[in-house]
Amino acid sequence: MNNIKLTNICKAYGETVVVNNLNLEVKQGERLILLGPSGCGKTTTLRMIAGLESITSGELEISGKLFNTIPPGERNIAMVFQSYALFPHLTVWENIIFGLKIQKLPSEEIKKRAAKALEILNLTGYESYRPKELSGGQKQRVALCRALVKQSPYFLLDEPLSNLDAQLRQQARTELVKIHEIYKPTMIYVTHDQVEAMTVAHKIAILNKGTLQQIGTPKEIYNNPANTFVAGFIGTPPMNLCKAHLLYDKIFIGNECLVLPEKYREVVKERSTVVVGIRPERCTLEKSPMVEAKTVFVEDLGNQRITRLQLKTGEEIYVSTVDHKYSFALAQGFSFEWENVCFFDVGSGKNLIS
Amino acid sequence: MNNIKLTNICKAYGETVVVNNLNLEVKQGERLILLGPSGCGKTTTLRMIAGLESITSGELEISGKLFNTIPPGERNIAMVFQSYALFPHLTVWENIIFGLKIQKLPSEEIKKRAAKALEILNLTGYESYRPKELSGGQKQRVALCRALVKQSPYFLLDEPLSNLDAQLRQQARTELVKIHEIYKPTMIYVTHDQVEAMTVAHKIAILNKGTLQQIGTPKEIYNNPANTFVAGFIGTPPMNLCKAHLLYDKIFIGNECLVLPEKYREVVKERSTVVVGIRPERCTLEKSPMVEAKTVFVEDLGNQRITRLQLKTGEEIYVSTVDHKYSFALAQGFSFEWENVCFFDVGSGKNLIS
Amino acid sequence: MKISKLKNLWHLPLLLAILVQFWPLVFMISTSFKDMNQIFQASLNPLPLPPTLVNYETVLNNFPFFTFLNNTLFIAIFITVIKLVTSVLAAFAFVYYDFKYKEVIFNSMLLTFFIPFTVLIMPNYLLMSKLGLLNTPWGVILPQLVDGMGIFLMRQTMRGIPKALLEAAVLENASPLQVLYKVILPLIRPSATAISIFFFIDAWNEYFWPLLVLQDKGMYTLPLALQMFISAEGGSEWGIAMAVAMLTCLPPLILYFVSQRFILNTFMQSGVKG
Amino acid sequence: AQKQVKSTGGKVQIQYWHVAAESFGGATVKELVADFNKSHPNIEVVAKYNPDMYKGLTQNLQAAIAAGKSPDVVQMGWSYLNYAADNFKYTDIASVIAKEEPKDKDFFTKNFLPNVLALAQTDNGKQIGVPYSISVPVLFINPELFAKAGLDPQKPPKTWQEVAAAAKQIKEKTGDVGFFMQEYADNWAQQAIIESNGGTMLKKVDGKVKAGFDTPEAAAAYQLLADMVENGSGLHATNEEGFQAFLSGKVGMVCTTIGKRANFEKSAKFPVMVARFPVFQGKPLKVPAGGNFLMMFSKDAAKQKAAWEFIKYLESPEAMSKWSTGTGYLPPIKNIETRSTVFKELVKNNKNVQVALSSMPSLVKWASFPGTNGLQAEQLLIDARDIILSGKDSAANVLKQTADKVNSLL
Amino acid sequence: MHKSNWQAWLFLLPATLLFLIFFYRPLIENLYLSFFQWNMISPTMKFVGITNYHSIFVSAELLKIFFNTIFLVFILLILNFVLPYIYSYILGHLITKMQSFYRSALFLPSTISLAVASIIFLWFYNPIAGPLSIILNSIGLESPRWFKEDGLVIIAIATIIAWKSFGYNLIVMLAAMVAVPKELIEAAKLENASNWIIFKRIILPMTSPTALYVFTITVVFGLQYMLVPVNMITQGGPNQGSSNLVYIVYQYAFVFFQTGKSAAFAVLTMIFYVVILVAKYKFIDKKVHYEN
Ligand SMILES: Nc1ncnc2c1ncn2[C@@H]1O[C@H](COP(=O)(O)OP(=O)(O)OP(=O)(O)O)[C@@H](O)[C@H]1O
Ligand SMILES: Nc1ncnc2c1ncn2[C@@H]1O[C@H](COP(=O)(O)OP(=O)(O)OP(=O)(O)O)[C@@H](O)[C@H]1O
Ligand SMILES: [Mg+2]
Ligand SMILES: [Mg+2]
Repeated sequence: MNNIKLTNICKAYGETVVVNNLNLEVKQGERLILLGPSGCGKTTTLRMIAGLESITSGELEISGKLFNTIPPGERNIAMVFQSYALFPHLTVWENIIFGLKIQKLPSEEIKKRAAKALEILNLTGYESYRPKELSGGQKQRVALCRALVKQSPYFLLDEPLSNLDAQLRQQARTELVKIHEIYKPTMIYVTHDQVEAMTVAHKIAILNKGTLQQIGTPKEIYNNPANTFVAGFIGTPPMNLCKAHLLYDKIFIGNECLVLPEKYREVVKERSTVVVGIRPERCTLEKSPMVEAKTVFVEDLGNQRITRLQLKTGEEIYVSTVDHKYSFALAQGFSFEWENVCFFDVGSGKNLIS
Repeated sequence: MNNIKLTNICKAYGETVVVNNLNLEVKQGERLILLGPSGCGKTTTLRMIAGLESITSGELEISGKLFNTIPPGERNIAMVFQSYALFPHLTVWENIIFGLKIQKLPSEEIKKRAAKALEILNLTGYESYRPKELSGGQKQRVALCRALVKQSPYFLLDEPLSNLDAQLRQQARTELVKIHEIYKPTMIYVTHDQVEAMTVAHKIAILNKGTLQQIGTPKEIYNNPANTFVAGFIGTPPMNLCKAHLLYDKIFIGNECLVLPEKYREVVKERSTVVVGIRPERCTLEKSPMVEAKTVFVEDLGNQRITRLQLKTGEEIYVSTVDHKYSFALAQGFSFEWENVCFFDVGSGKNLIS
Repeated sequence: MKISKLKNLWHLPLLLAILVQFWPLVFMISTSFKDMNQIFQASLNPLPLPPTLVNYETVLNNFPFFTFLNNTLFIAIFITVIKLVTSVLAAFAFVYYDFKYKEVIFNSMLLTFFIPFTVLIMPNYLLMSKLGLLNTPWGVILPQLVDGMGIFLMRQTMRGIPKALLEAAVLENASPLQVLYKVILPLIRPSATAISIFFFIDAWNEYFWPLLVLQDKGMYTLPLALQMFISAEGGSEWGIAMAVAMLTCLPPLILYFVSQRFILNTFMQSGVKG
Repeated sequence: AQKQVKSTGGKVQIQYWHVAAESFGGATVKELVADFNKSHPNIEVVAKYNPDMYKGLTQNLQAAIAAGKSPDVVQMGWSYLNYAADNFKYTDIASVIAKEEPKDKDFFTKNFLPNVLALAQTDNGKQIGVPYSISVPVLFINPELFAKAGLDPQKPPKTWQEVAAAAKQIKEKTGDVGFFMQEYADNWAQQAIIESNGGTMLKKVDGKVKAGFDTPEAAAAYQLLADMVENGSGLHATNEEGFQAFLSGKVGMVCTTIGKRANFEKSAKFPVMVARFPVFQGKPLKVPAGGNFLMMFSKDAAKQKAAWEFIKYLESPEAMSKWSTGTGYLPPIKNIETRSTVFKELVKNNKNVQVALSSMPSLVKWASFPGTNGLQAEQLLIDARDIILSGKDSAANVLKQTADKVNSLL
Repeated sequence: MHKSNWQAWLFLLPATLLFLIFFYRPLIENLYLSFFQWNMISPTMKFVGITNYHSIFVSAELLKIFFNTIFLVFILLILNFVLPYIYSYILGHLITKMQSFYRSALFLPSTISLAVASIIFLWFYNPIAGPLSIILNSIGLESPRWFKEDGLVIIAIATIIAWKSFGYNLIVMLAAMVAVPKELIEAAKLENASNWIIFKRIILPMTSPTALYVFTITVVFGLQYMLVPVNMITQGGPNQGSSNLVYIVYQYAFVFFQTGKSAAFAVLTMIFYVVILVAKYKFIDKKVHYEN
């Protein structure tokens, strides 16, 4: 049962609390992605798990044992650093076997493991290169290799792909998933790239300012964000959020009076205002739309068009369309289906449905 | 006639040729975007135009005059650097008027221009801030401001938005276009962000290894890439490229025998093989498809799904779909329309249609 | 990370080093406040009991202390200023321009830093003597007006300025001098200050060359004045010597205390490599 | 400032170079010069201190002469006599007297004992300067340590054998060191002990100067010192260290110049006593003169005359007494006790000075190594001292080897 | 960047002139003077060919001086190279508190005049009355005669120099130590590497360029600084015991007034340095890990 469990973990530097009461469990073989804006405490959380940072309070259990004070070297955790942390003065081979040699494994075993890992990661032939002679993608693979050979049941990765360019990144993340499928370690993966999060994760945990916002499958998070923060954080362009007034069975979005279906009236209850959220790609541009709006600006990204609309209230709405499907030039506003709409509390930002 | 014209421009550092025989013209008031992978010579080209780098051979004409040897200070070119290059020891105001003071303009004039520019860029009130007290977006606007006050007819920008995060970036590029519309300078803009290129440019010039690959409007470039390099470079995921064999009126894509419409048979002529290119979003997943293929992997990006298919030949094809439109689980392959297909020469990679 | 008690053991060697490094200073301070008798009675006891100012009084009343001070100040300040100017100008040339043999010239300047000064003293002494500059401050000053290390440190500091800043200035039609004045100098001010302070301290402490060049007591610098009290024919005056030593060390010490953060950071950041 | 001899307003300006540090006669020089300038309105003496003693002064003089800016009157160290005679274009004082002031023609004979006058003569008898300051080596004693060791400080050792015995006793009784002989970068004190044992420093063979110290007498004298160091009763250290130790009350006897008297009396916490330089049983006392003589380097007649006036003034009994009081040097001129009341007082009140004065008749010349390599030769003998005292080899061997080396240099 | 050669030279002019006059000219002049016999004052110089070199090479002095130089360099390397190396590791990686205090305090002696230091240490080493001897006596040891014994005198002199330059070397080393990315050390810690292994396998190779620099300045500065204490305390004694290639140049020039031999020694010293520098480039640089 190689799981990692965080219970009420807090981390404070002096007065500033960086991680606040974090509860998290990663099951054996699962890929958990930590996602969040810069400075939200992702790296800190990872480092606490690795033992590189002390835990202020709370309990860290690994495989059911309390790990709070075990020194990092004895945790048997493999970690890939954001900067790769390759030893610049060692060759690829020496980098990979660094830890194994310290463990004093028999040299046969070392060779076997390293050769295998190099093969999997397509690095055979590069053994005697030094890190500075490698491209970014290769460096990243060497760092992975070093983690792999440990055959550790826990894998921590801190933005392992952030230094790669778009093309390489896509390749690398596919590879990463492939490797995970082979070894099935318990994996925590830090990133602030959404595409990465959506494609790699079994589960995503979204942090903001040290506090857990939501944890769930990519689909849950995308379709059912727990609060406005998550809604605004996930998706490019992000979910459109606008205030709506409620009166009996009517809802006013952008001064447009719509009938709120019975089902959702139960959700919003007695509230007089609510924040509604609609993903840009769930909106359609129409000649006779549900909500009238003025087209302000159209950006053509080639495979997709982003249309910025201005409601009568002045609020702006992005609508994303795949260009060869709609004739948007004549659009007078946008429509949507109620089932694609999220409702958030105005004060707390909480999703009222989930 | 404030145009910029490059004729057979070459730049070599010692033996290595960095820019190779570049021909380019930017008309007055036009926005040209230089796009290309890292190290392809974009910055070098810009710097040669600005006079910060010597020109090895070829002719640089600005407003019809040969400018090869004019010192940079006398070219009256405004440039915004990737890193903004704001003077950290000067306030926003001092930064903006730095050049005007060196030009010894009357102080009335300086004040007028700077105040105007500050207003346009929404920086009024920040005059006495120092760069380190500004956010990334503000810094970028100050850098623009400094370029604006010069009232120079030429604007060079080197990845001006690359340091901003995704959200700010979108804002900034809209702003940039707005300002350009006001002053209408002749503008060359370097980036390697495709979205930026597609949205900002009047014309895009794509470079690779110092050689111009294609120059044209965003639409031309997206729909009609001049060669396989451009096809593979533009779009995420990029255009699918696969080899196809030709026999009489038949074309074999992934071992599937299709009939090539007459119109395109003229294009491919006597060739026995050709590279066909289809954009992922122009493919559709079908139960009874034109080309049979196995679904290998599905990535859900939330607003879009990327399905990786494997053809019988082993080649891989990406299909991008907006998830709520298709039931892809049952897909047996993909279909497309011939008018969305590009044909490239196998040897040279040239687009056979354009 | 687990912070073990063992970790604190590493402070022991450091404290020992502090003790060794500070002992001479403590000795100097305490001796300067002792009278002749105390000095020879209790050299281990750092506390002058009772402290006496007699040594300082002797120094200030019977010796042209302020002449020494002025001489030292004049020489040190002059050297500092000119050295700063030569270093800044040369470093600027290396940073701003691209010219043939740049690295060769730079290395040949840096190399001088490795030439032991003694190897040069005789020819330089003869030159000073030919120029009639012996026994003048100029004789002391001239050979110290340039410094390979200074140029190296300045260049290193200037390299820290993003090239784009200089180019931005050039695009605004700024002349090289304007670039130096308006962009580089304001930006390197903290480091340049630190480097100058170090120049100053070095020039202030210089002993050997002034010893050869200066003969007239009226010309003496403070470090030289020191040896008037030690190994003199009449015997050494330890208390007075230590008082003079104290007064000699005081200005550099004060400067160091005021600016230690700059100085240390400059050396830490210079990224020196062999 | 290096104002060169300028005649300002009819005044003749002359430069006087001395080695009197502030702590050792510097004030007296000032006083003397001021006094002279006041009483000689047409002459202005500018005094200049030269650090690093006679070596420093010689260096400076070299440079000044090279630059054509020689001073007028100079305090020259005795050991630099030959070097100065060979290398410097000095002014012959006798001929100046003959030319400018014939009335002073018997100045030398009237004022100096012949053995004192001879100190400032080269080997071929040429008088190159006027004796000015005399110091003699003496034995400083710490009476408290003597008493503690059961010795009588009132009966200081008279012979070197007694010194060695006393030192040993001090070491054994108190654990402190018994004896230290100065270790300056010269051989002055060592010469005294060698010559007191009947040895010589230099000898003349066929008109050429040769090392004379490779004799059994010299070796025996040196060995006596080395033995003391060897058995722990003697100290071998740098000068400063030796004196520090003595002043801290940790050394019983220090053999050094009488010039240290004032400083020692002031710094030590015990009443410092002075004894005469010891002798070897049955052999006469010979002490080399330390200190300096005055040389003249003036070129033009007016300045030569002024310089001579100044020298005459410095050698006058009154000036001499002041100088002696300020420094601790012994005055070289005859019958000073009767010619100056000041000096009479000094002698009466300080027994230590009296003791020192009593060795004046035994003064001999400070050996000076000739030739371009002279200074280097002297260094060899200094090195030899270090080797002998550190007990690496016997004195006889070392002196022999050194003599060979010195002879090859001379 | 900018090609105007003449402008660059204008900026370089003051420094270049001064370097030529006060650094490169003397080197040449030394070579010239080394073929003459002269005493600095006599109006005539006697050309003697290579006699000066010859007499240096046949004298026993050269060997001793050479050995002294090597020994001094050796001690200095321990005190000013190895020790700062270890201390900078402790300071940079093993302790977490009071770093800046130690840094500032240990650097402080570098601002003190060597003349002052020499005088203080002269007292410190006094074999009878000095603090060191009192301490040694109190534990029943007798203080050696620091400045009067071959070997010991070099150690004593070296400590004075070490006192002065330890701090500077420490700071330079420390800069390199803290420049080793923290993540590399953490990566090693995750592999269960001990402090010793981290030092040996990561810190040592990664700080080697700076170490080489400190190595060089230890030698160069050491021999330069040595002049003051030797001149003030031992004058090269006992029996040339504290003399060395650098001091001898001074001694012949300004004590013995033999410019020819002094110049010859100066030339030899420069050759010695060149040999060291060449050796450095040939043998040591290869083993050093350079980032760029
Ligand atoms: N040693 C420290 N002392 C004080 N604050 C710290 C320290 N280390 C990190 N922090 C703060 O803790 C917060 C969380 O840092 P952390 O590195 O975990 O962020 P992150 O989520 O990894 O961000 P990024 O995406 O930029 O890497 C930040 O605000 C940071 O400033
Ligand atoms: N001074 C130089 N000497 C040699 N080669 C150089 C020099 N400057 C640039 N290059 C090379 O010229 C090529 C083009 O560089 P350039 O900076 O123009 O690329 P770029 O297109 O701006 O790339 P990026 O998107 O990474 O900024 C690169 O391969 C680079 O290595
Ligand atoms: Mg992080
Ligand atoms: Mg670029």
